[in-house]
Amino acid sequence: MAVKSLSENETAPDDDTRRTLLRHMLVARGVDEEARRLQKQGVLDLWPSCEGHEAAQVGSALAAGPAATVVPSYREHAVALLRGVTPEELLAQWTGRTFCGWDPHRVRFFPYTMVLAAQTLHAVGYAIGRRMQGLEDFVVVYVGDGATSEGDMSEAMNLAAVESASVLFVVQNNGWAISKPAEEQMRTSVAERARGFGIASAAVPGRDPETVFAACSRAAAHIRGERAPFLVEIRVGRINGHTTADAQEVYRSSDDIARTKAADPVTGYADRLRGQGLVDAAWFAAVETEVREIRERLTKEYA
Amino acid sequence: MAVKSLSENETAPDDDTRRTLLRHMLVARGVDEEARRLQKQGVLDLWPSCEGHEAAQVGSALAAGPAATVVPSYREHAVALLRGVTPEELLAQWTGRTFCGWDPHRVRFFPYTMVLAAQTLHAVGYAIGRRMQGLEDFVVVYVGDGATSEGDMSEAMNLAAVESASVLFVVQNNGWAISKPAEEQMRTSVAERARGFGIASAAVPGRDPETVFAACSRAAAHIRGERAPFLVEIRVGRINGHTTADAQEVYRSSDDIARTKAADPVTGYADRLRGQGLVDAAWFAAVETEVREIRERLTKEYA
Amino acid sequence: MTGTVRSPCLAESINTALADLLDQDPRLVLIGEDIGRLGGVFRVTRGLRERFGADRVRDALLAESTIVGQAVGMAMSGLVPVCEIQFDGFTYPAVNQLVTQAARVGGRWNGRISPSLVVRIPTAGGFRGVEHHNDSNEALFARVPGISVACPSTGEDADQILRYAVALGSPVVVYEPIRLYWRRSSPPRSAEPARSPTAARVVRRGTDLTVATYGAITDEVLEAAHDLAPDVDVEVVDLRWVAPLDMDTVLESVGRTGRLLVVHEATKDVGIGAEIAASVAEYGHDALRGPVRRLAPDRRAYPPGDFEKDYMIGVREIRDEVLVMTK
Amino acid sequence: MTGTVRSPCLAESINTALADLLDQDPRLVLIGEDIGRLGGVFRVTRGLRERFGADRVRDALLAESTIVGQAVGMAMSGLVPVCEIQFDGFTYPAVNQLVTQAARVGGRWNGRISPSLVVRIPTAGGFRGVEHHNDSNEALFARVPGISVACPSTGEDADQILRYAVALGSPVVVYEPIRLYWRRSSPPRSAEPARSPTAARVVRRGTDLTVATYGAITDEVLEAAHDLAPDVDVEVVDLRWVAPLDMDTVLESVGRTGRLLVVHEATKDVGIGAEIAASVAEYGHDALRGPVRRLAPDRRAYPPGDFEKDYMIGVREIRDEVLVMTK
Ligand SMILES: Cc1ncc(C[n+]2csc(CCOP(=O)(O)OP(=O)(O)O)c2C)c(N)n1
Ligand SMILES: Cc1ncc(C[n+]2csc(CCOP(=O)(O)OP(=O)(O)O)c2C)c(N)n1
Ligand SMILES: [Mg+2]
Ligand SMILES: [Mg+2]
Repeated sequence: MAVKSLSENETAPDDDTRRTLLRHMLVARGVDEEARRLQKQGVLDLWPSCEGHEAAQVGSALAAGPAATVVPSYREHAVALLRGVTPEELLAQWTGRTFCGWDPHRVRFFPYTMVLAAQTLHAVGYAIGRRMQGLEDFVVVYVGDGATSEGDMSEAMNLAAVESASVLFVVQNNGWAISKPAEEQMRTSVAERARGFGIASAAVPGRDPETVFAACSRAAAHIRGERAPFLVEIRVGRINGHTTADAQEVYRSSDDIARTKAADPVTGYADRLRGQGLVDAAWFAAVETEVREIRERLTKEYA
Repeated sequence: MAVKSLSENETAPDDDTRRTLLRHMLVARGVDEEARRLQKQGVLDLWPSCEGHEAAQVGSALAAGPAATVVPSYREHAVALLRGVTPEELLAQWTGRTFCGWDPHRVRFFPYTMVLAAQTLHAVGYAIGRRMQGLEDFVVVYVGDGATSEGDMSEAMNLAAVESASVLFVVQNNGWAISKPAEEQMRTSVAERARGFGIASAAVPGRDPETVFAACSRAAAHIRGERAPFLVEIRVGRINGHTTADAQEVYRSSDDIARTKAADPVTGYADRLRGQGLVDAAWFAAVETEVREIRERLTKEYA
Repeated sequence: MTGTVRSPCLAESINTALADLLDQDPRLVLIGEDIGRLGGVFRVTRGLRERFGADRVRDALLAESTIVGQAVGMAMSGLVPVCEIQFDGFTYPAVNQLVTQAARVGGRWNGRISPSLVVRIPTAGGFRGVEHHNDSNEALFARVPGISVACPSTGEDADQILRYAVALGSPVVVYEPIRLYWRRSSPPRSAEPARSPTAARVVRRGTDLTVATYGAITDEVLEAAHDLAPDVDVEVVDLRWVAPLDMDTVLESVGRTGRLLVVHEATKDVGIGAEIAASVAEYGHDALRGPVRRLAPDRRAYPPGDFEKDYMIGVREIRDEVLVMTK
Repeated sequence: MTGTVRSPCLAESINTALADLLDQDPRLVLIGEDIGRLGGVFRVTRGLRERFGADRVRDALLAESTIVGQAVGMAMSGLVPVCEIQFDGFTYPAVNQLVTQAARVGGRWNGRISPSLVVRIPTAGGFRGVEHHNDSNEALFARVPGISVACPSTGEDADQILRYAVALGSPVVVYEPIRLYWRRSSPPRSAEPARSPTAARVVRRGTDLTVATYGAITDEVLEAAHDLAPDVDVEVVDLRWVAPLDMDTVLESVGRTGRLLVVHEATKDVGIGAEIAASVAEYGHDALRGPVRRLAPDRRAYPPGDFEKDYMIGVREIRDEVLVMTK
């Protein structure tokens, strides 16, 4: 159950990857902003924002690689976009058109699951099923801190451990399940809990996509090498309310909200790469153009 | 979460307690044998034998003490008898007369629960409820190795940990859930799993009632002192089939069955106390008389 | 079309009732996801944590089996837990604890305890909710021995039902229509009180046809009835409880009108309407001037928001059905 | 009283069908508690693990949500899982995965996948089982859109149903009556085949009254029918599926006999009988010579063994009810 020790070099992203990380984060942010705007206009019925989760999502998804099958919860918009779900497809279900706007097979990104933690058992079952068919798929399943309290999550961890399933559990611990703080949801951490079931795990901060990328790369190497599960718990900040229907000011201190905003992973990483000279004004302008076009397309499609 | 270190002396049973342990084990064995006999005659519909579990049950129940509220699974016959459930009351449900033959309040031993692990949440809820009413009950809940795979068990551990409930989880790991070996039910142990949730725990062999008594006494002290849960996993042998309806020879090697019989905790402990001169022939004769009377009463009541 | 009356809305009545009950009975405790700090995702419990403390208004762990399972234990310990499930569609993880445990505790203890335990469930659609947020699952528990199921359609009824439920001594599931929580005006109803806490209520007197219904759609039924008057004079029975069902009130009404239409928002098959229609077909056969009919969505999943209008039974469908039956 | 015929029993037919299916389709996999080494607590799957390996005949973890939840994932991966729940009363922990997941996967994927997934559930009482071991919960899933529910009463039907179910492309729950597993003789039935895999079967032709029934109690209905002949000539329809219900066959039968009695072992309220009675009361109204009646246990828990005779519907109750309806 020991983690294969890979040196930093083996898992640290190269410069191209770093730019890719930032670009995906910026695009996700742009889509999220547009979605929230459209929701305010009544075009979307609801939107669970992923602002604050971008580093965790982009870092983990890029580390997992394009061959992995992703079983999301309902907030993994940055993962969805990175996997090739178009922004239009992503928003479709929140406008009330469909339960799933994309082709899950084409992008190997499954439909969102609204019933918390139910997808964790699907992910493990899928991994077992693929292995039985001689196709050792690598499966990534996303779950929130609150959802880990559901029996299904524990059952999925036990099943994955017993079957030694090739599943990467990514827990995005944003400190809240709607209004319930994560400290009141558990006494330890999900990473510790996983070890109790016999699943190797790591807990990492989720502000820096490179840290996440490195941790998830190591996890992926472990899963591929040992053909055994791994759980990465990523601490992130939830910048907005649980969804657009949630007024987080009711239960969350303005200090806490301000601190979370100040620790924005997107601006933080943008500043860092800019400071390191990895990206310049022209690069940002290109991404901005891309985002503007996306936003225009979304408005055209839905507004 | 560290276990208060109590010296052996503080928790080792004195000679009276040791005789009490043995007497309860012998009585339970007698009732179990009679129940199996009556089942063969068609008087009982079914009987889940506790042969092999006696040391674990009597040791844990005696350590928990008479004030504790016991929430059993369905195989805790030795606990039931120790708590004052009469043999007639104990058998009543297995003859099809009732769902529960005893008054749960009088003996503070709750009805058996057939739906696996459901009782674990009741136990924690009961402990929380009593505390809220200013009555810090000490609650002991029994569960089998197989049942720990149910989501409810994990949920109950998390709830107990988060609420710091005064609950002693006693897992009787008899190596089997009907035909499924415990090694295939989990990758670690339930004791390790408990720690993952933030519950202090211990794993002990269950052949010697004194070991169990000592471990559970320490656990009880921890619970009373810290007002926090504890889990004791006791490894026991299941001498008979899962129930009288189960032909364990189908899935279990005769070697394994023979080994388990040879390690019978009741004869083992009887021999030991006899060897140590703690009990003599007269003492055994008295217990035998008691058991014979019980068996006669049971036959009279049901056959 | 029809006049409406303004009254305290459902959420307010429930909030007040819960506050009263917490005040009067120290054994009462509320458990649910986000019911404390947030006051519930529908704000039904708002202010209660501040007033009664986090111990009695408990922000539950995110696990429905835990919510009901611990409530069973609490009830055994002498408390009266009132649980909230966040949306009807998330009831399922709690079904095992409700059906195999809560419903059977009294019997398993041979009547030595009779724990009261209430589960409040926001229900039904009509607000473009996302998947699983629009369910109507009252029939799920209505068939389970040992569980009572209430479906209030007004704040006044919800109040009476809650007060009755916390003292019943066996589990009660209360389905609260989401779209009524904050609705302030609804079609006028006859002032006749229910004959008992579990009785149905004749909310409109009429002579030509009886509509038996419950929950949010009672408003649409009343609106249709008003629209049809005076050409067709519809009597409307709001069942208020679907287990036990007050068949006496329904049969008496059918005895007067000779026709019965059952309307509900849950899918038709093996639903409450089936039970009512079957009972009336058997016991009210001689009074019937024509076959009992049911108006309810077909057996299919509640669709995405854009399609919910097609799915739901509206005032027009009710009117049309009544006209077909009385023509 | 009545002649009986000997035939392969239910357990044997299912065992053979499963073996065949495992043989023919490499995608098929069985998952359930104790189904492998032990061959199931009813020995229905015996020999299959030896023949097809522990990988395809999987002794599941002791967790019903895990069984169905992983099956959903396996089905998505291209396999065809056939799950077993050990007893009907232990279905509840799996209800969430079945109702909110398995039933909705096809719709959620916009039809891009149509996973076949079968859940076999031993059901019903009559063998002095302990608490929870005697349930009849078919109505639970019959009302759920997206789930089909079969209730075979013979080995031949179980065989046909299983073969159909593994290829359906949406979840099927199959209720297998425990007391028929090893029963070797049963009342004779008419040889008429069902018109389609999901059709009901007229297992006895008659002219005076139709009994619609399903599952184990079909034998008691047939016995009652034989007893009553030739004074009363009862037609017996074995529904075989309760979702979808083959109402055509029932209505045609009622068209011939003019009378309908529904008999089932599950409690009466909001059950399959309610749906049939309601449908026939509506669509067969003109053909009816008297009210449709239901014969089923009252809404109470299945009692301890000593009291099950009072609880269950027996041949005598069926005879009496038919006599009342035809006198
Ligand atoms: C079974 C179930 N219960 C309740 C809900 C309602 N609900 C939706 S999201 C949520 C909080 C989830 O918190 P967490 O898992 O931490 O994820 P986050 O939203 O913070 O990303 C709740 C209670 C649900 N969707 N499913
Ligand atoms: C929810 C549920 N699923 C399945 C069963 C059937 N069943 C009864 S006992 C048992 C095995 C239990 O094993 P374990 O928990 O190890 O306890 P033991 O019988 O070995 O004492 C099973 C599968 C049940 N009673 N409840
Ligand atoms: Mg969260
Ligand atoms: Mg065991």
